[in-house]
Amino acid sequence: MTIQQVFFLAVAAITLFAAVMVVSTRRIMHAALWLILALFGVAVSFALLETGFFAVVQVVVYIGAIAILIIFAVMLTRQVFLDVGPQLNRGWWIPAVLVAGLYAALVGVLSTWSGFQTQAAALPEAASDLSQFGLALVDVNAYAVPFEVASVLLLGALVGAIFVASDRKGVER
Amino acid sequence: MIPLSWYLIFAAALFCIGLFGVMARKNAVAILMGVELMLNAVNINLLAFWRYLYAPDFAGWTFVAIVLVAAAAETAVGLALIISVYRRRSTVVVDDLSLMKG
Amino acid sequence: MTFWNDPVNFIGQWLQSVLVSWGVAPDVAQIILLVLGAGILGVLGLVWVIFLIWYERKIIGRMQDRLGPNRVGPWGLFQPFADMFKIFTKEYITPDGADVVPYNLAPVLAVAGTLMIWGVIPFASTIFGADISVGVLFIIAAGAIGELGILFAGWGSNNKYALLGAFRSVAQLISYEIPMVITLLIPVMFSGSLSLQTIVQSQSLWYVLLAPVPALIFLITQIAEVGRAPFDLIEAESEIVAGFNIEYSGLKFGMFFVAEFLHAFTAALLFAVFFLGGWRGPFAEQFPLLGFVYLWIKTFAVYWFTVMIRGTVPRFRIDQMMDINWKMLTPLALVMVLVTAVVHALVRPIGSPVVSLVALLVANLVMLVITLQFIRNSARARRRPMVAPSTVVVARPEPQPTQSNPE
Amino acid sequence: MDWLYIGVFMLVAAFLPAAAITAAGFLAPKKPNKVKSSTYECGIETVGESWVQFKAQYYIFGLIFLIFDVELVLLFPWAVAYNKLTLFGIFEAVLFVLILLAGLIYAWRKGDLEWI
Repeated sequence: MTIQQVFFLAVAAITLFAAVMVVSTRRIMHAALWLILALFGVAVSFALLETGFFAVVQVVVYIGAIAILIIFAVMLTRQVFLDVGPQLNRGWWIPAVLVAGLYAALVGVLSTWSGFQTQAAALPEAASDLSQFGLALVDVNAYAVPFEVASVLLLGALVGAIFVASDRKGVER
Repeated sequence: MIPLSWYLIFAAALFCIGLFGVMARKNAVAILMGVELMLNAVNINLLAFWRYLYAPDFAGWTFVAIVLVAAAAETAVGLALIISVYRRRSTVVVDDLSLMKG
Repeated sequence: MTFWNDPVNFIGQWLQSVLVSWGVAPDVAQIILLVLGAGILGVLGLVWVIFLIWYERKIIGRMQDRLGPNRVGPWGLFQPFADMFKIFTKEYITPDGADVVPYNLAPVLAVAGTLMIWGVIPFASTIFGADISVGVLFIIAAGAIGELGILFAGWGSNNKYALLGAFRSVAQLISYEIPMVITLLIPVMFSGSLSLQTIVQSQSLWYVLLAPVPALIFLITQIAEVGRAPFDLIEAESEIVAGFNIEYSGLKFGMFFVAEFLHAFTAALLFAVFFLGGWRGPFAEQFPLLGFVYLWIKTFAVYWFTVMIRGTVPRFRIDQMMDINWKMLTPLALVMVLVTAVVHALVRPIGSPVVSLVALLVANLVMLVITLQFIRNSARARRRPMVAPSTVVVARPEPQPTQSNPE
Repeated sequence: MDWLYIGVFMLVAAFLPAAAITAAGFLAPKKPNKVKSSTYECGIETVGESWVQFKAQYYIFGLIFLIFDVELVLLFPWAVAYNKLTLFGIFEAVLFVLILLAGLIYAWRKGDLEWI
């Protein structure tokens, strides 16, 4: 085992443990804290994939914005704050079994795939060149449409979310 | 070096944990957290496939960027809905929110 | 390569040869040096804060017609050391019901979020931590870590004031992060890279000349990100007693202050790197140490300016602060990016740097005039309703003559 | 190698303050008592739980921030490629930013940018 492999295993273990804590811990605020750790682990695994851009973007968007927004929402919905009582549905073992089965099926199907054990080739120089990505994003023959659609989607999300969240005439508590 | 399989198994595990959270949690905010985990697992898969099979082509990156955009939109609208519902009904426990039960 | 040309790499190579001669594998020796370099840079960054505290107290003291620290050591230079030893022996008081892990993690994250930035700053042409290809985004990510520290502090303290302060701080920080990130697009556009070293190297003309208005916006947002006066609502003592760090004591409290001073200096450093040409100057390429001196001079000029602002401008109200950001800085920054992109692209085919400089300067000036006109108009519109009610006669109680004067 | 340095430096940046805090913990006295470790609230007994509810205003600012953040992340690759772009590519980004501005103006008109 190389150092890189050991490092990957450690990161994966921490991330998965944090993810398990996210779905199982009782206090919702602690779930948010564990979520941040899990997201950070994913960012590190992006860096291991030699996509530094997305490793940093993961921290900026997920930890810097989405996690903070989730924490805000947790604090805005106070009544579940101290989180007495079980946080899982009564029949929680049914999804657990289903998910375990799904996982086994996924890994089983994947392991029959011929490309399963592919080793990484050296990354071509062009692949880490952000300006190529930028050119592709505005190239009509490449990804110009997704680029513009993304902005429209975000505009829709912004308008919709503001409309929903700020109903001043709604029931104020 | 790390083979592709490790990333796929890791991502699959993360996806399944997220899915469990979505199915088993009572709290709507916690369900959204599960969705975030699932989206992250998808991103790991996309980037791993890109890295190992399609490296110089930027289709994988565009996919990841779009997933990020979708995640942002989903979180914003989802949490706004949760907050709005909480204001009216004072609960975020999903079981209590069935409109049909009245 | 002689010592004076490139001292850091000279020492590094010398150490590596020593380690290899001791029988350490070259790879391992390199990693040892890497850890050593990171450790030294981190320690220097934190020790530098001690000097910054003295410097700032001295300036603020002079501005308030005082002497500032002047007893301990020459010019009071050892005063921060005395303060440091004192704070090291203070008791930690953890409030009842605190959420221990976030509570203790918060000061660490606050400092780490600022110190991390030092890892990517090019101090000279050969003196830098790491020159990663996404340095600009890394700086934004480090800011996100700092915000997390504040949120943890507010949450972990089990205190209403702390939580309220944390919410306010985070609302302020994330708001001002938007124009900051937008203006960062402009150096990236000109230099065609996210790496800070490349941004510095491509500034044969300082970007502050090509984009004065975005530079100004960046400076304002940096002051706000640090949470200094006039944007110090983060710790508005008169409103929310001290903000998010109210329940901290001893060095945990001190760490928030270390983070603030370090961040103030780092903000000046970033401004110098992005808009004032970083380490560039005459002979800086040949003698990296000279480049380091240039960078430090530029940084201190900016830092002195921010301290001046801190000492002279009164605090904003929170609604004013939000208005400044969302109704002025953000739209202006977005429009500036558009104007700069279009103007620069239009004059680029001419191929003369003088023409693009003049065109961009004119564009900036026009935008500045338009913005000022907008502000004037909206201020006038806002003033009008304030005048009207004053014509209404309000019955005021007569001031009572005081019986006895306590003095 | 650069990323290794970044990783190490992040660990160092977290370790140094933690070490300082721990070291000061050994030097400092430890005499907690009931009054000292009670929540500081201007001398008045704490009323109710401290984790109070907040108004939705904070959430709306976080929301606008999130949307802008994601859009800007998409703009950074464009900015890197700026010097190689044709005028058409630049106008595409102009359209992108204008759509972004439309969202901001909507929030402004709706009065959600006012601090209340």
